[in-house]
Amino acid sequence: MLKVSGLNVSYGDVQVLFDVSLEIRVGEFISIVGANAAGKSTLLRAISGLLKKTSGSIEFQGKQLVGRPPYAVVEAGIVHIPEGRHVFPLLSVRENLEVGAYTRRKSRKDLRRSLEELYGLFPQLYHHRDQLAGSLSGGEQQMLAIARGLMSRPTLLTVDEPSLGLAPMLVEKTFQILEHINKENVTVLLSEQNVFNALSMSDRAYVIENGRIVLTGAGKELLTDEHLKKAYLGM
Amino acid sequence: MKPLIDRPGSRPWLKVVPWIVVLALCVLPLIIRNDFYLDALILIFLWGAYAGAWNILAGYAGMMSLGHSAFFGIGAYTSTLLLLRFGLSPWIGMLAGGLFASTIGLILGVICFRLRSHYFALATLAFGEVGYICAVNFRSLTGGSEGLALPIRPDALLFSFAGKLPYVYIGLFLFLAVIAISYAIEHSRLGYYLTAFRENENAARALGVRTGRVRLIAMVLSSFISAVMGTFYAQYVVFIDPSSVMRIQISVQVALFAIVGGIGTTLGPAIGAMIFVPIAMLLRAEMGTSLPGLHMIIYGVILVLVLLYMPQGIGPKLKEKIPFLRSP
Amino acid sequence: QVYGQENMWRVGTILPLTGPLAKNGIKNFDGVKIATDMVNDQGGVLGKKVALVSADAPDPQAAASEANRLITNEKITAIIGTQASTLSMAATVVAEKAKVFYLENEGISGGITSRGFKYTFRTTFDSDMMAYQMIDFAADVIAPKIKKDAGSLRLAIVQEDGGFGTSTGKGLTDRAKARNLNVVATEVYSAKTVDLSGLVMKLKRAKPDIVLAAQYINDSILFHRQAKELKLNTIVIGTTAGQGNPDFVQAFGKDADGVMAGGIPSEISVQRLTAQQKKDADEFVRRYKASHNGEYPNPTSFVGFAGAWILYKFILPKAGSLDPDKLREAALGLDIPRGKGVLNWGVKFAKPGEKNAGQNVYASAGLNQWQNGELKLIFPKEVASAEFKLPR
Amino acid sequence: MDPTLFTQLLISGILLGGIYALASIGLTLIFGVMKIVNFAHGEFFMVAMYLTYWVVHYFHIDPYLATLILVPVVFLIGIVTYYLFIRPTLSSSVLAQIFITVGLSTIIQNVVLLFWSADFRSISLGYATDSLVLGPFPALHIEEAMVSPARLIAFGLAILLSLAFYLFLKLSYTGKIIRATSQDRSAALLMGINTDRIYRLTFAIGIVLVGLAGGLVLPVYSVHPFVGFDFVLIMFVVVVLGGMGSVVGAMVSGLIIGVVEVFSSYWIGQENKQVIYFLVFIAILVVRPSGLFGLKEEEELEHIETID
Amino acid sequence: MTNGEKRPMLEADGISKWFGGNAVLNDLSFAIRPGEVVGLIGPNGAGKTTVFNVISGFYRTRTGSIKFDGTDISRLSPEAICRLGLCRTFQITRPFSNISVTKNVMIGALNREGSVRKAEKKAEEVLEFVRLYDRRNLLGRNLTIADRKRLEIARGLATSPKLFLLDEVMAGLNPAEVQEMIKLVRQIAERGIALFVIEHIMAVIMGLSHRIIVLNHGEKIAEGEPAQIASDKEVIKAYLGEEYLIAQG
Ligand SMILES: Nc1ncnc2c1ncn2[C@@H]1O[C@H](COP(=O)(O)OP(=O)(O)OP(=O)(O)O)[C@@H](O)[C@H]1O
Ligand SMILES: Nc1ncnc2c1ncn2[C@@H]1O[C@H](COP(=O)(O)OP(=O)(O)OP(=O)(O)O)[C@@H](O)[C@H]1O
Ligand SMILES: [Mg+2]
Ligand SMILES: [Mg+2]
Repeated sequence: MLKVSGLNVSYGDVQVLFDVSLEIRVGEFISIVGANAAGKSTLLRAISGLLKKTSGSIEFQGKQLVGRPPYAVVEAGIVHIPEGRHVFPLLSVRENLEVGAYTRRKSRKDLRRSLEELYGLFPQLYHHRDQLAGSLSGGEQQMLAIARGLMSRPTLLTVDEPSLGLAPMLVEKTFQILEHINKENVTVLLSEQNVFNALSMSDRAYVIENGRIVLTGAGKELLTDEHLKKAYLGM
Repeated sequence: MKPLIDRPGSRPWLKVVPWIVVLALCVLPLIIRNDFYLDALILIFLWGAYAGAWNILAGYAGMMSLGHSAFFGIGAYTSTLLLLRFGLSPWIGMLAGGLFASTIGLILGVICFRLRSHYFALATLAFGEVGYICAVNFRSLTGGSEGLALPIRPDALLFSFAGKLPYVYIGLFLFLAVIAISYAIEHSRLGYYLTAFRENENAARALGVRTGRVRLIAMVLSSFISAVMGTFYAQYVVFIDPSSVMRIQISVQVALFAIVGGIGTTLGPAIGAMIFVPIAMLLRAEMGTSLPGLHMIIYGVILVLVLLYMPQGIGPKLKEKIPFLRSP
Repeated sequence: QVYGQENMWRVGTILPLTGPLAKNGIKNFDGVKIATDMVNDQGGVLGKKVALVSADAPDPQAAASEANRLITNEKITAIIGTQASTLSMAATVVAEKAKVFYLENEGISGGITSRGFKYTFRTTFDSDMMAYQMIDFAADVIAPKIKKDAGSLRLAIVQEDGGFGTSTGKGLTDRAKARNLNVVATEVYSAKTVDLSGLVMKLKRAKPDIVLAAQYINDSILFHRQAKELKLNTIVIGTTAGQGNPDFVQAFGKDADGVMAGGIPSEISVQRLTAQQKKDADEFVRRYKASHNGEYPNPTSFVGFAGAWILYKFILPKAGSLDPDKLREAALGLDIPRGKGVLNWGVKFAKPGEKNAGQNVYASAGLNQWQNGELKLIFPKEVASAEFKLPR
Repeated sequence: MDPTLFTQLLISGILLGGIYALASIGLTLIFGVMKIVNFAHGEFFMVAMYLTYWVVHYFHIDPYLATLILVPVVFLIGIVTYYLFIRPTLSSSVLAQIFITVGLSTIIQNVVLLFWSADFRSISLGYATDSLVLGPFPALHIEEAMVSPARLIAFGLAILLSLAFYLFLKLSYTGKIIRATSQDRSAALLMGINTDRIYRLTFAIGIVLVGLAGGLVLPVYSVHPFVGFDFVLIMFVVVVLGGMGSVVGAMVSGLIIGVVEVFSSYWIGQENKQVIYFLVFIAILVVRPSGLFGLKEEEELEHIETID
Repeated sequence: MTNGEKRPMLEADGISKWFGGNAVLNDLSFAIRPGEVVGLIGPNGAGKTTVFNVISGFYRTRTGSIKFDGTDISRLSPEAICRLGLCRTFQITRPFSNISVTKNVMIGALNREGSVRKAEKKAEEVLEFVRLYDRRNLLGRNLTIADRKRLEIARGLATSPKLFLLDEVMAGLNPAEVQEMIKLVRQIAERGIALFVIEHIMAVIMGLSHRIIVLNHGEKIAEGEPAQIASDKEVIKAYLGEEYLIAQG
């Protein structure tokens, strides 16, 4: 479904990603792991069209995405949930969700149905629906960010460090939700520092180091990989 | 893209370069000997130093004032009134004006302690207007819009000279002094603290920086120097009125020179004045009357282009483009 | 910018051609230009044509700077300027220091000639002359018409707070006091204001018979509009800087009728002029109309013309050179009786040491009134082209 | 105070405030959504006055009609300005942005000076400038009160526009999108919103609003190349006082400034009235930087961002 | 200072903080003794960061008192508190973006050092200690999350604190990086600096702390040694979740 090949990305004069290639099939749950600054976020941002200096090829359902603006990428069906939540602080929870459905704004009825579905998935959000998003707790904001991303019914969801700064209970919850979404036929591409959790959930994973993909394999297999154990699991 | 790396350089021979430039600046007026070009030099020094003063507050402390004409005007009016009313030498009046302006600056700083960014800019803009209106309305003191004419009796003790040369050198001295002060600030505790305040106030406070005090010091210094330049202006042009020393356009212009030159850098304001004062003068002289407004249009276009293509200013751009200039 | 070639009389002009003062600066410059063209078409001065070297001075600092440039780079020794008093104050200092002949043709602040400068001359009247005449007219001509004696006349003074309004307002107040007239309100405001309703209401309460207004165009239009909105009905004597401007009648059409404007005589009254002078005056009007869509000359163009004309026709021929000292001597030696110069004026400059040295003591302001959409000169009697009509 | 006088001053103040509010709505929109301090705003006001003037002058149509006809033209001007000057600066520093608009204002002023001269132009419009006289109302001890139709029209439109805009931003989907974009541009991008289009739209609407204001005040004011400057400071005062981005705030604070101005010019003197409202302005900034009608929550939430 | 060993260096007594109508901290009391490492945990929004903000002077407490080394600091400004030797890091890192890492740290160091030169030397020492020395010339904004966290620590250390408040300095690091950070924190503690640590990673907080305080809805729901806390019913319900219990076996 998604085919990245020979991707190079730079910030200014500094190249961050080197010749990255990966492939994702429909319905998969894929993780990207790697040290800090390895380029995980950069990869996700490049896919979502946020970065300018990008070369190589990103093909999604046969369409070339490199060089297209972010909104075109969203329209193609890829939604990115950025690191740090980025909810609209002065819009209510409900309004946040409505804005999330931007690409499908034409149909009111559709919008209402998605809204109800997501409220079902995230009862807390329903509870806080008229509260300003900026006043939600960190965990709730993370829920909202994910829910908002789902409003446009993406075929591929890319998520950047959703567990960052969440209390243990919420971390669990977040992973459960991602798993659930994946079961509902949304392909998930996840970047996580919580390597153990991420790998144990994933169908496959890519390991990225200094901007290059160095390892790939099934999630559970990688958990037992010696190099990985040393470098990322601290074991 | 700003340079990724901020490296303290080490090319000792570069240290002589500034001194050569200073020497050249000292000799230059003796070679020029043309009043028009000397006038241009004086205005460059005047605006360069004044922009440097603005930069101490806006560049280092990040508090963009759009009311700096008030301090300039206070300097001009204080020394002039002391001279006209009490025969006090403007040399002393200059200090008095500086002190008065810094007191006002201090008060303004205390009042506006909460304001940042746009809000500070707009509050100071209003403050500048209040200054202008006061100068217009306190007619019995300031002569209102009719302005004040200074006597022209050449007398060094009274800061009054027949030729332009003395003004050039006084201007040069002030110009270099402001650069030196900026340099000193930048490399002192104060400079570090100002930078910290500008970059992130709360982080600075958490590290023990007394941001309130640091900000006020910048305010006081900046307004003092601005007032000194006001006195210099008054003594040079020997006529002041609210529209020539208190106008909003003056605040805007001084900020502009600093910004196009490179805000927050030692030499930026000086570079801005060195480039834009002559451009403005030349444009006015060359096409001032061919078609009314044409020279201002061209000036505006140059300004916009510079800001579009070098938003960080000409100075930093030069530094980036010419490796030789990097790391003095 | 130079109009002309080598071997010409090179005369400088400093006027605000951009910025907020541009309106009158440009109009003044038009007058100077026409005077120059005319004199050149008549064969120049002493056989040599005149070249104008002009400079734009939107603010005092620019005025000083440009004076500097003209003197140093363009080697100019005679300058005509400056339209606004504050610009003049800054530019004349430079000229004086450089010992360059400076002819002020419109700035009316008393300060220009009270500094004892040796090289600064003013062809036009000063603010006091204008203000005195406005007051005198109110007391001597209008009062009887509205069946009041001068003592019971209720006057109000309205002045903008720029140099123009301030100096004129001072003159108005002084004269009223000297004549023991009753000033019921004095209101000062900024010409940049966009609302004068408070001021109008205050005037309305003060119930003046006559309002004397020292205003510019924009604010005079605003003032009259709001006076009309709030139904303040009173006689207004403004000035040619404001109410006397063609833009004023543009704004009000027939409603302008009856409004008066002191200052520059709006017409060249021809009765007393010689045949040649009449011809020149007509020629000026003709040329102005030709280049301005048939408009009658703006008052400020008149003084621009007059200043240049005095230099070309009286001072320069006598001096025979552009040497400032010669020009100065020639100027000081002039004594052209009232009505025989231009604009009904004579020319005689106050000598050094006298009060207002350099002031043309034979210059005089006039009073004009809008009548049927035209600005008619109604005072002084000797030069008037129309009778004063009491506004409805 | 004498009720007649009081009523008249109040009416004058409110009508003046209507003009201020009308002129400021566009500025507050641009300010609020794009965080751009547009120093050239007064110049767009001026250009709109000129355009209306010329249309009236050459085609002899009613200025109000002319103003409406001009909306697409002004919209286009907004779009072109956006592409030439605003879009390239979106990621620049606040300073560069401000001074580009300063440069823009210099350019516009002088281009207008060059082409249309420094003459002061005005139209006379009998029906709109002959005041309506209300009263007397003996019961209230009011003898009479004058209302200028031209100002009344401007005032009415100010109220209408600000209400309509408030509702548009609050309730419509596009309004939500605009607000979302103003709060977090990159998040908006990730929602599939073409933020460039939103900015373009916002800027052009802002210019149209100030354009409408310019056209509507033509019967009251004369136009010249520097008229924008007379208004722009007041616009800033109104916008900041009302809370950046709040159209209703602009409306209310416009009225406050208008009334304060008229009363203070009556009592304290015309020459000092500006001092009064600038001081009021500084005081309010100091006490409540988010403005009178900036959301209180907004202030607090901003706080969260600055201190964890 | 045998006596001082036992006397708390920080004593918060009945502090509370309200936003609008909501109490975020409610009558909270605790103490920290010299040389101690105390953990602060609780669900998101429990008020942990608010505690730091109150102690470090960014917020004023409504009631109660906060004593540091015997002085009441509840009315002091953050800068004054820092000068007394109580420093904090920020959960959302705040590097001075446009200046070098060294200069970032120098600003902290200038607090104690007499001259810019000395401050630079101290900054370099500290940078070496936190293992950022090889990035010293990078601009603040070009650091990665992990390095920013180190920078936060380095700047704080440069002010020579006696008590150091660390707000989630390990969030966003992968397990290996977390291990390194733990090592660094231990080293800091070994220098005799008391630490007050907020962290969501249980393994970390359990391993580091001598004592843990648990916050929920602005109130202290538990306090004690790590083992005690891990098995506290209420803590599990409010914070850890049942899964944690299962995972622990
Ligand atoms: N906006 C930017 N400008 C310049 N460099 C950047 C920018 N964002 C990231 N980088 C650099 O790109 C490299 C990769 O960063 P990236 O954020 O992709 O890493 P990551 O793997 O997501 O790390 P983390 O786990 O910290 O999120 C780093 O060296 C970082 O410093
Ligand atoms: N400035 C503020 N204005 C209003 N509410 C605030 C403010 N600061 C914090 N709060 C609220 O106070 C509560 C506690 O916030 P705090 O940041 O202390 O939580 P925390 O325990 O640090 O959470 P986390 O683990 O997510 O960092 C939250 O509900 C938060 O929304
Ligand atoms: Mg990342
Ligand atoms: Mg926290």
